[in-house]
Amino acid sequence: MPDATGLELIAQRVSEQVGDDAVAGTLYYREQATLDVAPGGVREVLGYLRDRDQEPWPLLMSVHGCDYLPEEPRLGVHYQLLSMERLDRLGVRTRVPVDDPKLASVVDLFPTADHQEREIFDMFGVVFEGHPDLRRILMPEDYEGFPQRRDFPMGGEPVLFTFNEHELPRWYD
Amino acid sequence: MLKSYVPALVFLILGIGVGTAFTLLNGVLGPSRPGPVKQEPYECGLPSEVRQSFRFGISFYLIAMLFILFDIEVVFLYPVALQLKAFGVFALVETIVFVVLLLVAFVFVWRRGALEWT
Amino acid sequence: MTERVVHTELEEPITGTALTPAEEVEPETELFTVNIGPQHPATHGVLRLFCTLEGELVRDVKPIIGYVHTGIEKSCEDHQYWKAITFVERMDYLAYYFNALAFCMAVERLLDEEVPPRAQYLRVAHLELNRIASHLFWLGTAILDIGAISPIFYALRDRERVLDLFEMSGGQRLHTRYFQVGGVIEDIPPGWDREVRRFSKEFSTRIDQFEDLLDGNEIFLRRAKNTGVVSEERLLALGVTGPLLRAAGNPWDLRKAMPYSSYDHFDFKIPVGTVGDNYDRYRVRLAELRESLKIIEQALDGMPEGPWITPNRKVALPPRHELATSMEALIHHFKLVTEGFRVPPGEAYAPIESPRGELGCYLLADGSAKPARVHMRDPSFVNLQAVPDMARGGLIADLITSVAFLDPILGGIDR
Amino acid sequence: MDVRRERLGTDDLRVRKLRAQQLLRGEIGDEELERQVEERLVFTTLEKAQNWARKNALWPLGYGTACCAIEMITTAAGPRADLARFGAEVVRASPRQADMLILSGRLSVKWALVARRLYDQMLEPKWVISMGACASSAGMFNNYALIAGADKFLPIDVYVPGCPPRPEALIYGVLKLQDKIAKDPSLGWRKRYHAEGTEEVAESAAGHARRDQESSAQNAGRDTPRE
Repeated sequence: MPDATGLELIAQRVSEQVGDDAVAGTLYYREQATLDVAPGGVREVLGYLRDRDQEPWPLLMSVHGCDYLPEEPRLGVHYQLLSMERLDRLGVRTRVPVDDPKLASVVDLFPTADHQEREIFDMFGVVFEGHPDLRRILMPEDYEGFPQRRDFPMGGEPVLFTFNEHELPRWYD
Repeated sequence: MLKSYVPALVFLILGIGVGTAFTLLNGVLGPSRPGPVKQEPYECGLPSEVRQSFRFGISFYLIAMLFILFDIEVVFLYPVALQLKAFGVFALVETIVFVVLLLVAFVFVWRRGALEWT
Repeated sequence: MTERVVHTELEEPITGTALTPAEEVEPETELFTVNIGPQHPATHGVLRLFCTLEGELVRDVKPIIGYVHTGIEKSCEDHQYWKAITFVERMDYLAYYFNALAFCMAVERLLDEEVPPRAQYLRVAHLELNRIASHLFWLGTAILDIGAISPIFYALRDRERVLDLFEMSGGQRLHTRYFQVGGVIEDIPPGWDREVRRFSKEFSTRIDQFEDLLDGNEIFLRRAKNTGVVSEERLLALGVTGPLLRAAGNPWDLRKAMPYSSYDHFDFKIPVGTVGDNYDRYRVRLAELRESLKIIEQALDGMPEGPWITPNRKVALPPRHELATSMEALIHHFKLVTEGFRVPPGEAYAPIESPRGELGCYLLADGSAKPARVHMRDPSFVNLQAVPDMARGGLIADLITSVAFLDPILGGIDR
Repeated sequence: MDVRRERLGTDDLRVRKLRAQQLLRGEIGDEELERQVEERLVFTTLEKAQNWARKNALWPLGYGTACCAIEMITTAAGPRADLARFGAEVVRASPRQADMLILSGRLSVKWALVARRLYDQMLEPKWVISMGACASSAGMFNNYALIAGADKFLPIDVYVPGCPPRPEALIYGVLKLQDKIAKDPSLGWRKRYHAEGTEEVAESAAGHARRDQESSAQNAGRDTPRE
């Protein structure tokens, strides 16, 4: 894991090379380094980290989507980078507002992001521009709504017990 | 003279009888509930867009023809193999000629590459 | 005509899969699209392969998934931390110990909780047994797809013995819920290690039997050798990990590269293939069975004494007998059972090496007793993207073999 | 319907051997003779013979969505609990050749149409076992993605509880199904409590009234008269 100072150095190099507004902050928590990046600059930062940085991160292991409901901007996308030579992992995080959840797709840089970006689009509604085939991957094609947002209702049925048997329609009907 | 054919006749009747019995019995005993979906072709649980007017590749047809050719050859060998002692050496030579002839055909087909698939 | 069914998806072909119409591409035979669909004996679950075929040759494959999506990650957000373990275990239903470990490690990292050495050794022993059971089930079903029916009987016979060991320690065959945040739920019963030693002594000869059964079989060799070959760079670009990557020659195994749960105390080798075809994947998995046996035996020999769960009462339930005597234990017990422990806000990503590749649990905690977001990086979900590369240009039979040797678990893919 | 409980007259072996000798020598009287003959001969009707044949040759469909499928495969092909002893080990891949559908695994929203289509394309007579908590109800995944219970769109004959049920539990479910196929009188309670398989709801508007009249008319077996 790049330790706190290593993370700062990375952040400084990225802001020099890619542009000052790209890096929105760094977070070093429980020996895990996360680089906060502005949504517009995700593609450039990942491209820089992969190719032009002195300590390259050639592999994108996973892309996670999440929803920080009370805080704004709500939808978060995490890119977990891995370097096998240095046995190191780096997290790149961006925050996207709900009203225009736009992000640049990184499928041409890292082909592994294809299905994972489709899953984040399917579950959170983050639109990845430039994705070759952005469709729903897990839910049915014509499903409305993005189920794993925190304001989406849990769904399912009220569980039937003896005390609430009467409010529910006659289940043996 | 006719008596010697009785076993073959019984065999024939029994064969046809059992065959038709199984096909008809199914219709009689099984409950039949025709439904619209039941008539559609089964494609792994999805509505299938299989068009009847589909042109198959030529290699399918070739493989089928070759199979029939060499299968019939084996069918002819079978009775000879059973009664080889009774027929004597003559039948042996005759079958060897028969097999060699078909072997020539097999080598020709093999060299022409009809057996390769791509 | 009954009113239109909501799901229009199934009537017309799925948008985006409209391939070049047959007229434009003028191959010598018409392109034929067929669904090797959700209900199919060779897709190891409900995977749908939308294939474009030219006669017997596969021109393009598009895996379509989601048929067993159970919203496990959404359900986890509705339950307390240690109740979410039950949900997480049902994602990859052949490697349930690994799911539980990934989730527990993420929670322990956020809690900064230290797992006692005995619990780590117990976890390693159960993980490796689960790896053996998962590889055995793969061996049985993969060779069944190639056409040999007897290996599944032998594989399931040995797998039953492993499930007996799980039942002895965890109480149930599958989804034993044996891992707890901070350690394991219960210590192993006294006769457990003797049973495991008996199993491992017997099983090492069984692996040789599997090899004799398959390596001498010409049909299997012809079907498995140099089919479904994908180069190592392409695999790395696709994010493929696990036996598929090791079969292509890259010895990347998280147990050795980034050791967790005291894997660095054991010495074992990482089997690596050369060509990267289906035969290498089979060889790598079979060699991994032997390595797992070695790890289990070392884990049993070096099993330290001590607590099997963290003594910190804020996280772990106090033992039953203490409830009768001490008041604090009663308070801790009551607080844990009703509300569960609170995790300080933060994010954690805990990757481990599951039988199919890197299984990482991303956990977002918002300070309450329920996780704010649980997302699993499932190895099969990422490895599935390599299927089009494996199958393009080959025969259908090779596509079926490649999917079988990829070992996809649809519960993990669809989560 | 009064339930008479009496032994089936199975004396022990020596008594029956003695009776058989007397029967052959013609030494026993007509009433005793009557009982002996009745016990020896198996009177059956075509329907009983048909049900006996069907129940001992249940061919399950090779269907499996989730963890219950692993237990089903261990039951069908495993060494210890083996469906082969009950004639149900021939797992057919296509619904055209299967007459038992073991719903092993979750029924997600996207999968329900496919499951219903598989059930429709199976040939008559067909039976459905709902294996595991996820198929019988949504189990613990009571959320947006699952359909809570297969009996919302499929008539189910036997529910097997468990998550996943043990192989022995699945076999007990298959045995219960076999009893149901043979219209075993011990299953009469199902008719008394209207607990037969959840029948197809008739399309007609007066569903409620029609269903009651329809359910009392049909017998305990599967031949529910659907239009």
